[in-house]
Amino acid sequence: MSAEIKKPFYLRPPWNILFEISKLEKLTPWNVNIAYLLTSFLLEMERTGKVDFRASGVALDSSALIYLMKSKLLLTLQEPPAPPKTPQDFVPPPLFLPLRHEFTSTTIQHLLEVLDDVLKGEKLPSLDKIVAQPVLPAVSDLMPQIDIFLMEIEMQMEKLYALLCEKVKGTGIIEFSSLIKGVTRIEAIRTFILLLFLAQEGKISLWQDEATEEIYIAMGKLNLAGNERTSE
Amino acid sequence: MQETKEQVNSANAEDKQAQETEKAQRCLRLLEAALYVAGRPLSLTELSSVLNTRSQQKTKKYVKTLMQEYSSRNTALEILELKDERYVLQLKAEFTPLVKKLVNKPLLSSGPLKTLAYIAYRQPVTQKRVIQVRGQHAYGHIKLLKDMGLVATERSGRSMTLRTTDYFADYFGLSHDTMTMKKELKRIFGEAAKEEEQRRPEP
Amino acid sequence: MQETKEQVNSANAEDKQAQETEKAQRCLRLLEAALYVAGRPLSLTELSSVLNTRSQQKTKKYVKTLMQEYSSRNTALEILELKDERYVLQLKAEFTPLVKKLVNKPLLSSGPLKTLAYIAYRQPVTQKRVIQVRGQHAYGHIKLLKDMGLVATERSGRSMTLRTTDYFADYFGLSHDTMTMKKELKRIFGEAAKEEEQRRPEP
Repeated sequence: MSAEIKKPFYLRPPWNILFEISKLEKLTPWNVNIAYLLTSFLLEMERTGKVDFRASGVALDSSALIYLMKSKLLLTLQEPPAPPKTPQDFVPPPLFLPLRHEFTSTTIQHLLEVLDDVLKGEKLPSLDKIVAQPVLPAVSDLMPQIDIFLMEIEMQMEKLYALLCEKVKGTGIIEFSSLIKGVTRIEAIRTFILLLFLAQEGKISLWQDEATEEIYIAMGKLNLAGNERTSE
Repeated sequence: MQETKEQVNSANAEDKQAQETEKAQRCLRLLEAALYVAGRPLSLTELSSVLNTRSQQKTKKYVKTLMQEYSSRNTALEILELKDERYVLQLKAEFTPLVKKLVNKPLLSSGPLKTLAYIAYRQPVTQKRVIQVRGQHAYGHIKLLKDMGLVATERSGRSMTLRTTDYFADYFGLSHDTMTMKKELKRIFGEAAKEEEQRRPEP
Repeated sequence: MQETKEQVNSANAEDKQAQETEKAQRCLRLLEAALYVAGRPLSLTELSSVLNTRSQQKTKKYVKTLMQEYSSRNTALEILELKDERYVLQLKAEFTPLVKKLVNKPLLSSGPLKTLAYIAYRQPVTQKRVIQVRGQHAYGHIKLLKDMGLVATERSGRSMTLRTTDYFADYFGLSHDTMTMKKELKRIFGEAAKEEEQRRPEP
């Protein structure tokens, strides 16, 4: 609908990294701060008010790919590089803005005007808002060289699964902390990633105690309907 | 000897009194600062926390003194006591129409305002429902509304429930009681909505 | 007869003076109300429009009186004169840390405020340099600061240069002239900055 062919904001740095496959393939994954990219991407989209599900999809897909690249490096036991040294310069203490009391112009009338809009939206699914934008690469282009990696993961998963079967014995449950006792940090991360893959295939179940932050691993699928297990 | 002692005592007493006065002045200024920047009614608990005291009695004494200070002075501002021992610094009503034109900053931009309106109208409402109706961006709106103290969340079982705060009610001049507030909102919203309903039947 | 006339005259004069005083008081209160609701610096033109007068000289006289009234009184608030004859009512800086928690408009958090301090201190400074020193998050900070009108970018060749705006200078009551402002900032940042400068001469 919109006739403007203006380059969308996400093709500008720093977000363009998520939308240019050639760049994505060349980069060192450790140099990408995905959390920052995605948060700022969403904020920017929110600010401009132009919601583009396709762009979000590609961003998400690229992020997943970068995570995968990071996981892959971890699984091959590559230590992440030390954080880059920031150049030395004096950064003064934060400048706190002087506090002023400000009246705002929003009245209850404004609130009611927009409420009218919202309640209309409550009834109508807002699917008609999606407008195709031809500026993005197709998602499937991003996914080539992954197969060998996945095969490697399969093998690692099998090993870990066998180890788990041996360790859980009668109880059927083991704590993550005891599973990784004595191993290096990188090995622990690697184990955790493999657990996620196993859980995704339904071979094990994971849940975390919010208070202690301990992660529990149970063999097989968890029957949540009865709630028996979660009450532990 | 006695004289000297008396002199010392008197000097001490003077010192002490000067210190007391200074402390009292500091408390008054702190309360004034708090009421000014908050721009909304503050409870005795909030005011006490600014004075770093647990004695609400003491806070009340100071805030009453401040109220008198303001009312005895020639000023465009006033401090009022509201229900439930809450206090507010505000512009005297007579001046509002004369300076209203200088106010041009909205409380919220239209997106977050819509989310706020929806929460107010449907409260208590689950966060999930708000996101469904308002879209993913509403996560950001909810955070902003919480940061601004307009909306509060409660965890009920696995879901999060949202409702508006007393600050919200104060800002828009609505009742603090949810049921009454919703009735007020519906009444004000009233005719326009009814007409709309009649024109466009529910699908 | 003569006596009566004198009495009348005197009564008239008193009346007139009382009227004058009342009018002056009214103007002072109007200016106070305007500065309070605006929460931003107001120009003499804006203030004059509130007083419904075309004489900026008169407005200036009143606003100066109001300033004196505030500075001679024991209060947490102050009225400052900024460049270009603009005036603002604000909380005295010493109270900021003590009541900040009561403010409902989300203030900039300390990350962006540090980035702002860095830009102000080193301006004009390239965006690249700011990112190097403050890290990747500074992209977001810069965006926020630009949105708020505190910082402006200029393209110089292939790189982006950042500097603070006049609005920034006003907000902090600093000079609009970059060199003078940097000196003022150094004073605000105090000893830490001074030591730093001695260790590391400007390139």
